[in-house]
Amino acid sequence: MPLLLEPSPNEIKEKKLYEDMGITDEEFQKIEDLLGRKPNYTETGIFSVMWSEHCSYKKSKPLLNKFPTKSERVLQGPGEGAGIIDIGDDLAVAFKIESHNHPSAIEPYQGAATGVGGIIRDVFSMGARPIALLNSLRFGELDHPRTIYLFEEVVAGIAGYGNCVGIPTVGGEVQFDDCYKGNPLVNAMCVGIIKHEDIQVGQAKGIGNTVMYIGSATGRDGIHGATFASEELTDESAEDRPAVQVGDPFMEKLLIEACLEIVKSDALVGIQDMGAAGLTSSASEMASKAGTGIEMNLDLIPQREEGMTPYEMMLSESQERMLVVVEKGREQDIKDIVATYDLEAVEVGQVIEEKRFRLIHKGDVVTDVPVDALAEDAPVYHMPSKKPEIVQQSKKTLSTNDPQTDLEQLLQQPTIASKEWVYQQYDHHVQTNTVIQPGSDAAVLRIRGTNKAIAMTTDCNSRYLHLDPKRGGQIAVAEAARNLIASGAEPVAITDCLNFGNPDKPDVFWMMEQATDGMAKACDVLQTPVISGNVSLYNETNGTSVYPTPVIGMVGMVHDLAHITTQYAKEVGDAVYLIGETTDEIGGSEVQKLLSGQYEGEAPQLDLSYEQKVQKQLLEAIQAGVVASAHDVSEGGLAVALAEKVMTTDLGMDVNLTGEDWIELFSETQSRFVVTVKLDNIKRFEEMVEAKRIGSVTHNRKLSVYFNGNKVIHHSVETLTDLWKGAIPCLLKSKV
Amino acid sequence: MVKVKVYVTLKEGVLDPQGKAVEQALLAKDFKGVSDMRIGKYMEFYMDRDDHSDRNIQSMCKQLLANPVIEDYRYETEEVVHQ
Amino acid sequence: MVKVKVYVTLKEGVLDPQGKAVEQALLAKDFKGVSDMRIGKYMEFYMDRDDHSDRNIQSMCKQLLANPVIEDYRYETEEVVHQ
Amino acid sequence: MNFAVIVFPGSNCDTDLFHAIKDVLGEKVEYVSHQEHDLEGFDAVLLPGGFSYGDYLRSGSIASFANIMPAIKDFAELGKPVLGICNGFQILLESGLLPGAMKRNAGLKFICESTPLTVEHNETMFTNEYEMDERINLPIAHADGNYECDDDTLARLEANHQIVFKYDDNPNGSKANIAGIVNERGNVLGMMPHPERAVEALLGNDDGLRLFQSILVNWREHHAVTS
Ligand SMILES: Nc1ncnc2c1ncn2[C@@H]1O[C@H](COP(=O)(O)OP(=O)(O)O)[C@@H](O)[C@H]1O
Ligand SMILES: [Mg+2]
Repeated sequence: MPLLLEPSPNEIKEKKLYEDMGITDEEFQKIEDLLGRKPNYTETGIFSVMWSEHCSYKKSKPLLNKFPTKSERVLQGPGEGAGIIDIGDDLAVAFKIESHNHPSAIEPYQGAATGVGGIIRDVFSMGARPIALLNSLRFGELDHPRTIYLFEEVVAGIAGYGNCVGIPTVGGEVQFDDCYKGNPLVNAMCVGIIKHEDIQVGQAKGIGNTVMYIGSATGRDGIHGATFASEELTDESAEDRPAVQVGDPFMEKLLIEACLEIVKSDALVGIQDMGAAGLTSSASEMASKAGTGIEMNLDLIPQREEGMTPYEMMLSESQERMLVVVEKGREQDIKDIVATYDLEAVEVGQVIEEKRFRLIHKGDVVTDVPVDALAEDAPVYHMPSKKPEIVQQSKKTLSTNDPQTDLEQLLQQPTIASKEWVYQQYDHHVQTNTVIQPGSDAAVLRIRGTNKAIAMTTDCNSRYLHLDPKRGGQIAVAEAARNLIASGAEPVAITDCLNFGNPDKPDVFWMMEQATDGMAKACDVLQTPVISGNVSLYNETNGTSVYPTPVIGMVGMVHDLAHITTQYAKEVGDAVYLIGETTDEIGGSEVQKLLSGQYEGEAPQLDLSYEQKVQKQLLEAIQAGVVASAHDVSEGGLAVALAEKVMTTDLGMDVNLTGEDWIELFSETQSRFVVTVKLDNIKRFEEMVEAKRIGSVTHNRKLSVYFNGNKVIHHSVETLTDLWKGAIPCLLKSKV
Repeated sequence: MVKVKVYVTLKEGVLDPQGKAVEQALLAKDFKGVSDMRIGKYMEFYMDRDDHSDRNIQSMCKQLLANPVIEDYRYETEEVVHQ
Repeated sequence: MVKVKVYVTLKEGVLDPQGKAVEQALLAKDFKGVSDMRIGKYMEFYMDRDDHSDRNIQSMCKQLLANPVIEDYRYETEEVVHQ
Repeated sequence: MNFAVIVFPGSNCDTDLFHAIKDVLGEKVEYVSHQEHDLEGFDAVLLPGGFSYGDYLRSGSIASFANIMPAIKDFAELGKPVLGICNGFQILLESGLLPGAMKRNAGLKFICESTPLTVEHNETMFTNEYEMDERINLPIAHADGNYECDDDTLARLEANHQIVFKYDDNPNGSKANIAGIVNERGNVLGMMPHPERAVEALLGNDDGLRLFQSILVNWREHHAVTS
């Protein structure tokens, strides 16, 4: 009877055992006050997970409140499994991003795989069919065997899970910087489609209704902390007890199909996935939102291992589990539906009137706490913030007289190099909606039965945030929007994943404040409200935090399939235009890193109203059909953007520029695009868009750039393509 | 020559979706009474007499053949006269 | 209870891409003298005493656990007192 | 013409096939669960791609046990068209409807890309709309597409013209560059590339459409339907 070995309420308090679960003295006092008694072991565990940052957002909430969350299109803002936007035709799109950084650092394959599994459940628990996955990844430099292992396994894990469940992985980004060496970032985003009438919310309404459990049995997966308890379990060495969750994508696929059928049944009242803090959070949140209570009999919970304690069951993070609330008397309807998918739905409890969260185990009440204490009454902190004293680095003036070689080298930087090695491992065609597959600025998926499409992207250049978190936050949003615009889409809304260090450090919290300020401002101006998101803090190794990395996942509407545009040059003779002025902005740029090995100086400027203006002009021109191809200028500057327009095509490009060659080519000035325009459309294009004509598309498969008549860059497109495509496989092969 | 046989199994308590699915398939096919199926890896290879040592094999297992975070391993060796 | 252990290996003559890759990775990591790496499967499960018979296990192996076109199998059984 | 798309637990290209037949080819199509026992009324049977039973153990192995499989065997014996794509091909191999077996890709990784193929044989009921030796592109998306068979089997496949599609630059290590084979009678085709993903110009490729049209043309010839 392991229960007997659990510490008593008195011991928990006196020995401060709660501290090991991450509960502070004040928080413990607050729990005692809310309960009017000392919590027992299971209850303490339940509070510890519900009041963790992960579930309660206790330290980030004040920052999240700054984000705009509404627009005419927003049907569901933050707070549910996923946010939802209206796309017309009685259809809507649900999406959300989530991190799985720490699990991936320990066990990269399963960590990444279960991250994908979790975000998919968030989306289909809204009733939406998942139609696309994206991801955003950060690793250390590929010069270390462990980093290479992490990178390869994370990609394999994402592929292994997403491919198996049959959801195409259509986009993402990967960047490499030393700050992520010990703490990689693995953020996964899922997009789903839903008819308005099928939208579900996770609520436990209707006193007497039945709570049912569907999916994998509960094991001791992912139970963390609370080491002392394990010490007292004598049967086996506790360290050997696995904490790592293993994903079962096959089970997930069955769950997707079963749940999407259940949501069409009027027997269903509410549905929620068991994510972090599994049974605890799903059950208590469903009750809290409905203003009801829940009582569950833990003996009925499907269990994979013998002798599990209530504590273990309630804190287990076993994957592929769903909790549903079903109208009393209609349980069989649900059982019948799931049985056709070889699944079982098990009755485990009911909705009660008293707003309490009550758990029974072997005849004893092992938990009895007010539901609101777990969710609504969770503490909220306003953390101290302080601007870090940045040692003002003198901005070294870099320059080179060999832009030709610089371009070659830039294309081989893993952050810029082709990510084909990554996305070739992802099934990006399944479901046959992918109009633009990975490789261009944004992925585009057609919406069946309409003449529309949606575009999606993930973006964040954390080097700019490292230099200036506020401006960097703005740029992250603006860049995501640029990628959609260049693909012919109107940006509509975002989801975000705030990856930061330890918020208890005032300088880290200051960066969080600044970054979210910047993001909020950009979202306002660009009219892309935040409809869902996730916060991942404590991303640090040995006290050093990763760069502030608020990843933006943005979705846009393509109003007519004819608007879909890619970045690739299309036809010989087309004119090449540059939108936006280039200025000397080397701070945080790839070329700076290439030449000096670090990032320093000032992040690029961003004028949001100018940004909005150029985006609007370009989108209107694309919609008017006068743009043949469009690509935003980002990492590596104009030179890299030009190369990206011709690599993998049979074309070349002649470009004439003026000014200082090195700056013009490699500066990372914001709000710029390179577009190509058919000669017939030049006049209309120039009327619609402020842009400078800089060259033309050629058939000679050469990229040639002239400054005042001097040829500064002259490369065979084939060579460039080989360098760019070969860089990552080559780094991986070297295995150091 | 030494023939090395390595057995890699999932740690106890780690979910084995594969084992579960195969067990269910067997039960569905009327192979009765099957339970607790766990699927692991079995590897065989040869080593030169001079290069092989327990330390060596163990470090191969830890570094490459098994994933110590979720898997256990054991091995056997056997002297052979290999072609 | 009977504990059954099944070993599935690729037939001789069938190229084993996984074995080759792991062997190369070992060599690249300076584990010298490794050769002829072959990777197969190792399965463990329990059967009720009454349901288990050699015929039964062989037919499980032939029908599902191994693919006779490219794989061989062998198995061992062992009486156990299971929990 | 009436097509059946078999749905196994874990199939995930079933809806893509359904869409290709119904919306693009414009013929009748129904999903048939793996739990069913008969295929009465169907003129062609399609086994979709995906990960039946998670591809656990071996790709297609557990599905080859399914209740519907005897009915598929009977259907094939009647000489009617059976097409297995990707995981469907793997299931046909595992169930013995086609010779050989699949191993892990030579590079060990899942590969998703468009790949050039040559139509080796255009007198089958699946390829009559292609030219002999025509080069086409079709998407592949698999981790276990490395076709393996013994030399006798290969000699037989070649002698009987059973190799229908070959890869131009073998992406997965398949023996003899094999991408798709038919049975001796020519009415069961298994192929790793996905023709159903290449039926619409909007998605960048419609080289796969003629495969389905071939089935239809063949059926019409034998049923003298005037449309
Ligand atoms: N992890 C990934 N998963 C899927 N696709 C990716 C991934 N990383 C990059 N890609 C794809 O590669 C292309 C280039 O990515 P990136 O350089 O980040 O583009 P951009 O600078 O336009 O945002 C995009 O189409 C992107 O979707
Ligand atoms: Mg871009």
